[in-house]
Amino acid sequence: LTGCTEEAVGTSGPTEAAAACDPADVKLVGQVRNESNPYEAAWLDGGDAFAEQVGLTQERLTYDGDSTRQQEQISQLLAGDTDCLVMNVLPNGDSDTPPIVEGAEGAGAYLVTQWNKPADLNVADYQYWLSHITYDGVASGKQIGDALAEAIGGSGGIIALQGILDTGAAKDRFAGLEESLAANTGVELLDDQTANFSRAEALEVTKTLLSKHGDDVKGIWAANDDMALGALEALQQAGRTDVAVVGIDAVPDALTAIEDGAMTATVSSDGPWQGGIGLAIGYCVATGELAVEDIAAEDRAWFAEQFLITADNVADFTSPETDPADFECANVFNRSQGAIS
Amino acid sequence: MAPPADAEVVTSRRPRARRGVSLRDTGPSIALVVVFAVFAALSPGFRTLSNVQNIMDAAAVLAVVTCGVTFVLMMGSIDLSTPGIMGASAITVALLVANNRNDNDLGMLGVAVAVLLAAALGCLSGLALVALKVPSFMTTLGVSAVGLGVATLLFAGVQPNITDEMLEGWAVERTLGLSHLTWIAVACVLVGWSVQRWTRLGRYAYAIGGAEEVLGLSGVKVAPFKVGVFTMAGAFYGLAGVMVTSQLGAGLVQAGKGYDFSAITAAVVGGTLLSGGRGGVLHSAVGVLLVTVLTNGLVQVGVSPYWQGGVQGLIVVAAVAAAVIPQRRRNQVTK
Amino acid sequence: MSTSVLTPAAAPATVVARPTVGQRVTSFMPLIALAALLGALAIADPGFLSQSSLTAVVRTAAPLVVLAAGATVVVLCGGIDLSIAALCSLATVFFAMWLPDLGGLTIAAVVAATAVIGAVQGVAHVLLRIPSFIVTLGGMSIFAAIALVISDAGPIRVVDREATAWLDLYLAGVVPMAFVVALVVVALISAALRFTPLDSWVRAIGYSESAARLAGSPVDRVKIAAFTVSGACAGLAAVMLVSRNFSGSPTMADNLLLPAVAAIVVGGTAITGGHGSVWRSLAGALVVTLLRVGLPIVGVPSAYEQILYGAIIVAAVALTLDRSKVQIIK
Amino acid sequence: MNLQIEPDAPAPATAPALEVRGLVKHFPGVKALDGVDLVVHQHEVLGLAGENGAGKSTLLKALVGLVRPDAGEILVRGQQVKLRSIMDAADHGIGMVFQEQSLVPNLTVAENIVLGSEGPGVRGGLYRWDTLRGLAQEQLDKIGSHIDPLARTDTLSFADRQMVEIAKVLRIEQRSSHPPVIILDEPTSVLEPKEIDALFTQVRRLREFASVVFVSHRLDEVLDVCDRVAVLRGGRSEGEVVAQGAEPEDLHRMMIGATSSADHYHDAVCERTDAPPTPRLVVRGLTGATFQDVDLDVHAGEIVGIVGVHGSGREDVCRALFGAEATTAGEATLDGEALDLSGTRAACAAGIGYVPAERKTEGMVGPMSVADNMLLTKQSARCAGPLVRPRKQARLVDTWIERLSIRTPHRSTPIGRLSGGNQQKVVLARWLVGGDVRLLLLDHPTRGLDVGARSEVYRLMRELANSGVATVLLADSLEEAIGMSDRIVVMSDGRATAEVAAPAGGKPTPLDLVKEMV
Ligand SMILES: Nc1ncnc2c1ncn2[C@@H]1O[C@H](COP(=O)(O)OP(=O)(O)OP(=O)(O)O)[C@@H](O)[C@H]1O
Ligand SMILES: Nc1ncnc2c1ncn2[C@@H]1O[C@H](COP(=O)(O)OP(=O)(O)OP(=O)(O)O)[C@@H](O)[C@H]1O
Ligand SMILES: O[C@@H]1[C@@H](O)[C@H](O)OC[C@H]1O
Ligand SMILES: [Mg+2]
Ligand SMILES: [Mg+2]
Repeated sequence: LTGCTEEAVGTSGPTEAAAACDPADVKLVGQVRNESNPYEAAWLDGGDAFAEQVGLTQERLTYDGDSTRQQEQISQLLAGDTDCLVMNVLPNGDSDTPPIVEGAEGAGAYLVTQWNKPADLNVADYQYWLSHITYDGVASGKQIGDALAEAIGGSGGIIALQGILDTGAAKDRFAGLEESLAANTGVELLDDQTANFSRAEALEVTKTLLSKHGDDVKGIWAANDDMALGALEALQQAGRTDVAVVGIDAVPDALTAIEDGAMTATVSSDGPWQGGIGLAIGYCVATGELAVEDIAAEDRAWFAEQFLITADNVADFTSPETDPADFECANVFNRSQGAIS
Repeated sequence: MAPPADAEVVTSRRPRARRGVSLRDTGPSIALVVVFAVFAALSPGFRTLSNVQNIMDAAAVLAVVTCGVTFVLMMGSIDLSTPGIMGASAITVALLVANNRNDNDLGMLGVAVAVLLAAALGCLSGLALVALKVPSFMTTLGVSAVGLGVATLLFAGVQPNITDEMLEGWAVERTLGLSHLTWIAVACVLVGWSVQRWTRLGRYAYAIGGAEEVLGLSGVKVAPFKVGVFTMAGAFYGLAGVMVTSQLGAGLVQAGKGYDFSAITAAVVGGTLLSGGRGGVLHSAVGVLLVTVLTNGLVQVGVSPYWQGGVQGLIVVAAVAAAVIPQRRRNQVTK
Repeated sequence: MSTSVLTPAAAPATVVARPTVGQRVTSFMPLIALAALLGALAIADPGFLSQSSLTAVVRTAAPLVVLAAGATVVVLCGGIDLSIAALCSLATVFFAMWLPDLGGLTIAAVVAATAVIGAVQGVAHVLLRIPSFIVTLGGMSIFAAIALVISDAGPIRVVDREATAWLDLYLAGVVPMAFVVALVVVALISAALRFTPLDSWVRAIGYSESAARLAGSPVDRVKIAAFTVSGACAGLAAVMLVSRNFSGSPTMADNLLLPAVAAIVVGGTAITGGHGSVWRSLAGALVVTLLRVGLPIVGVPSAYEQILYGAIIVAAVALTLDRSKVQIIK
Repeated sequence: MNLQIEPDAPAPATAPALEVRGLVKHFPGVKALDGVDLVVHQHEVLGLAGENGAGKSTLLKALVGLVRPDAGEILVRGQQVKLRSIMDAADHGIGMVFQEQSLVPNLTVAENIVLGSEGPGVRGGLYRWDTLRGLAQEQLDKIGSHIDPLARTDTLSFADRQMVEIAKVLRIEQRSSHPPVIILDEPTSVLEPKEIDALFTQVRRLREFASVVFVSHRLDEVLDVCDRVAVLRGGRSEGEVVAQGAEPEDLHRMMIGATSSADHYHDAVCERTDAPPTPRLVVRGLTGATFQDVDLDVHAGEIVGIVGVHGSGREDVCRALFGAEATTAGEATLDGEALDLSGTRAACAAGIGYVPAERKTEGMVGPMSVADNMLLTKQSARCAGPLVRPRKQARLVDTWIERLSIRTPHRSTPIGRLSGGNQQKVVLARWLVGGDVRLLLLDHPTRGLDVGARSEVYRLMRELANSGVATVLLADSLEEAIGMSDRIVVMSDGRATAEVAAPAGGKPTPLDLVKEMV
């Protein structure tokens, strides 16, 4: 085909030559699914807090859980001025990460992704994709599985509420539950259904499963706190007080529930920190304080520190504060629990 | 140019004048009985009393939403504003009754305000339809977006949890084995049915779906009735949003997610035509039960979560097909 | 009574044609709406009007244009196809799964498969006499389930990017090939309607199916064909998405349903059938895309973005719908 | 040529019930009314006659506020009024039965009758069904109808629905304190003789306390029931005649500005030699939901009328032959080949044409152009290969517009904008453009056509028969059936019960047929 070229706009170039940006020229973008759930709203607020710390503002983007819309926003963003662009992105699903990464690489925009990434996509192969951060889903799924097993005295039936089936988070966490079940032989998985990470869906599914299995249900394992909270409502409506519930994310309502004794355990995912840290890493590289080459291989894709939260330690987590020190260029990798295996 | 009055059957000559119940009306009920019987045979858990209660409870919110959407469909319009209106009302009520975000404690008044806000949003769809002459498909889609926007603004990043005893009680307390939410739904169906049968708003909504241009020729101004129907539908969605809040103990922006399509499906499965002029609240109530029994039954018999949606879709199509087959006729218009 | 009425006389009557200016303008309304929106975005953020930015918009719009164009044919027939997005998602999975074996033939195979699936829905609709809304709603959940099962509920990476690389080229350096393909699809559908009796059949069916049938129009076949085209377009849109995302996923296009139908309506096509065109849907798809990507990029906060989106799509339809063609607005 | 026969009745003491002066109305491309004057006296039945498209319906719609005139004035009882809506008109005591039916099909008869003016039937927004039924029953009693007020309207026959329309307009008596003006736009075109009688009795009763404007293309009927007849031509008042002693020919002359033969169908031109020995259409034992065991033979070149009261099943037999109604038993052959009755397409392909009675919903596609409607069946006639050729199409369509004198501004005008008669001509033309139709099934083909258009259609039918087309005719009236048919089949209760020969020169009388029908 005559007249065809590979690139519409070509500004790509290796980083070494790129002059460091004036801190005032850095453009910070945080992108999550929506502002209508507490976890992601807190994430964006964390980003704002970091931006304020460095005298900038964060551009908040949301794509309403719509993969195509996320891609569309990113490519539109990358079609603008990308010289000192820093993006901290929550890809909707694993499959949404590669095009974002390639787009950023092509346009020379600094990118940090969180949560979702195909296992075989290697961050170190890229110049502008600085880091990928996630929590170890298998570990957290297992941790709350174990906590649940303990709460029901090591034996009895449980039901599992899965997340959106085609996300890595849902799958890893369920794999963690399976590991836990293998270890706790007394615990029996009566049923598993998806409630799509949603509080409302979890309510309905739990009600149905409760009436299906009746008193055999001793515990409910939920792949996130939203679903755990939905399950708690279902239990309340069914008049059941003898069922243990666990979730993941440490959203404020879940922490309150743990304090009240209604819920057994959750695992911390620190939204505000996640919202700030991605921007911080990008900012440090963009301003030249940190060079891509200097980021250790194990810091290109890493598990962030997470804690099992139970009634014992819940008080430590009830008012999460982002610590400005966390975002100093020297500290940005401090919470690493090691490279993603 | 309006779709022929009775959009399904074009031949206008029918042998005898008809009153009372026809096969068309009983098809969905038969389907409901059949589906219920099949699940009861397949699953012991399904046929327990507690599960039947569970089904009724699970149907409550959908039933209230469907009450509203039925009137809109009866006019031959469509309503996709449910997610936005429910979201806005859910957040509103959560912020007005006793909650963890502010010191409000308006109780019933808060519920009323949320329902009024929802009615106002519904009214907006209707006004845009009659004033701008924009099809309801678009006005309601637009209003849904507006509602979600309003809800997100009110949400402001912190989940409002309700502590209002009355509202929480609706979901938990039971009378005659059914939760109060379920009784609210029953009341809504009865109110809807009365409106449809005894009031001008209801009968005209039905007539608008039958032959809108004829109403004009009879000197009836349809615009206020159209606006009225969308307003009433909005109020039903608003109440449904309040009910979801009662169930979840929290006001969610996503309180109405998915209710748009499931309510329309329930209404259509029950025998309300998308082209208008047929069906009604009781038909839709049957549709709601059918859809809810399906959802519940598939979980009860343990169909894999991957397949659930697909099997449900298949059964809905089969149920509608089975209901339609006895009335199939030549030169029938199916849109 | 010397000439039989069955042999037409030679002399045709001379009749004057008078297309009014007003009618001309209304048919351009979708373009006017598009220009107005672009203007407003440019005022909000002058940088938005750059060439690279516009290139990105049309590239983004390409799959939506194709999806909407196919579904427009169904809408013109008076039906609706709610399965397009789910079918498109399923097709991305097909593509990713078949590519290693079929190589260059995969695109054709995927489009053919979705065309057949579309046709099956059409057949179910006309034979079982179930409203298209219900058939395709059922189709939507069935395709979603199949996609989840065959993909094992996860994305499938596309390693061999050669098969779709051409879609990522740019004509003359600025026009994305995907958009060129979308334009070709619109032109093809439009030509197939305009220059053949199909146009008159489709509109007759959309306006009055019973009259069309009693005039001996091939109502059932035309409707099945419409669903086939709609299916094929979903397949082609899937290829475009895969070329953009380097993977297939069982939920990839699910959220494109309402935008696609909105594109059709924003273009001014009557949702009740009969009146409209694929060109209108092209303009509509561009409007919807501008709203989806433009509002957040020019810095409208999320909550206000939704409110604006709602207001603008309603206003756009108020502008584009030719009410002389649709007397009763439902 | 402005024939003016002054009424010799004494000048009315009071002002006329209704007066129209210089009314003008433009539609895109048409001047529908071009300075019409009209006077309706109190206590008279005024006929309104005119060709299709003469502007009758437009004038009447202006009188009930549905059409806003561009110029001219309307006076009610001497007072100039502006009628903005149906309700305005009703308040002035003017009500109308429309040419196209205007009932809401999914409401009850009672609701339709009181629609828009429910009065005591609705209190505080709530329906009082008993009162409502009473109100409706009162109206139905006026016209001696036994229709159940609580039946759903769409379960009624066309004729019953027409009776409901009339009952509905009579409600005007309750609404206005003034003597009402009741406008009937072609109310009789689908009624049985018995029902027409009932209607006329009612019209005569109305005259006692009201004025009536009556439109019909059956001029004998007009002269029968009216006191005075005003004639419209091309949107202008052409003059008026006193009904007493006038002949249909007089009216017709004024309508078209020339003389013509009134019994257009009686002197059927028969160029045909003996019918071929084997019939073209052979139907044996055809059975469906509403008809049983029907046998029917139609020869090439023959017109066979089927007569029967409503519910006789004759319409469904026609539809079944066209593949639009299901059959459970029986068979049909066309020129010796078995007919595929499974669908309309097969019927078209076999050379069968069908003109349905319900023009508005089944005969035409209102928003589409005259050309599109005319060529809907014979798409190949506008194409070369698979492609449409605009010029070829234009030539063809214009030829037929001219040949059938279809009054339309342009071939691209939406058919919905044409007058009823002209719409019907387009629908008929649809089957003629291909030149290959072998059997025509005509269900009330002249419904709503003026005398001129009617005789053109008759001429057309005759010519088609002479060129070998076999025709089945469900006529508008017994006279039409007798005049046009070579043979008449009588149906009742879904069975063909008798057959009467009707050759030129040996026509049966209507009485002969009625005897067979009962
Ligand atoms: N005696 C009556 N009392 C109250 N309402 C009546 C009565 N008769 C008829 N109606 C109303 O007239 C309508 C038409 O009656 P019919 O039962 O034939 O219709 P339908 O299609 O069955 O309506 P529905 O949607 O109520 O089932 C009914 O819907 C009803 O509301
Ligand atoms: N809404 C409209 N738009 C455009 N033209 C119209 C409209 N209504 C009527 N006309 C035109 O005005 C003229 C008068 O029509 P009208 O219906 O009044 O005739 P009519 O005398 O009632 O004829 P018929 O006997 O066939 O009913 C016709 O040429 C018709 O095409
Ligand atoms: O709740 C979170 C969910 O919204 C996201 O999709 O994945 C991680 C979860 O913890
Ligand atoms: Mg009924
Ligand atoms: Mg007329």
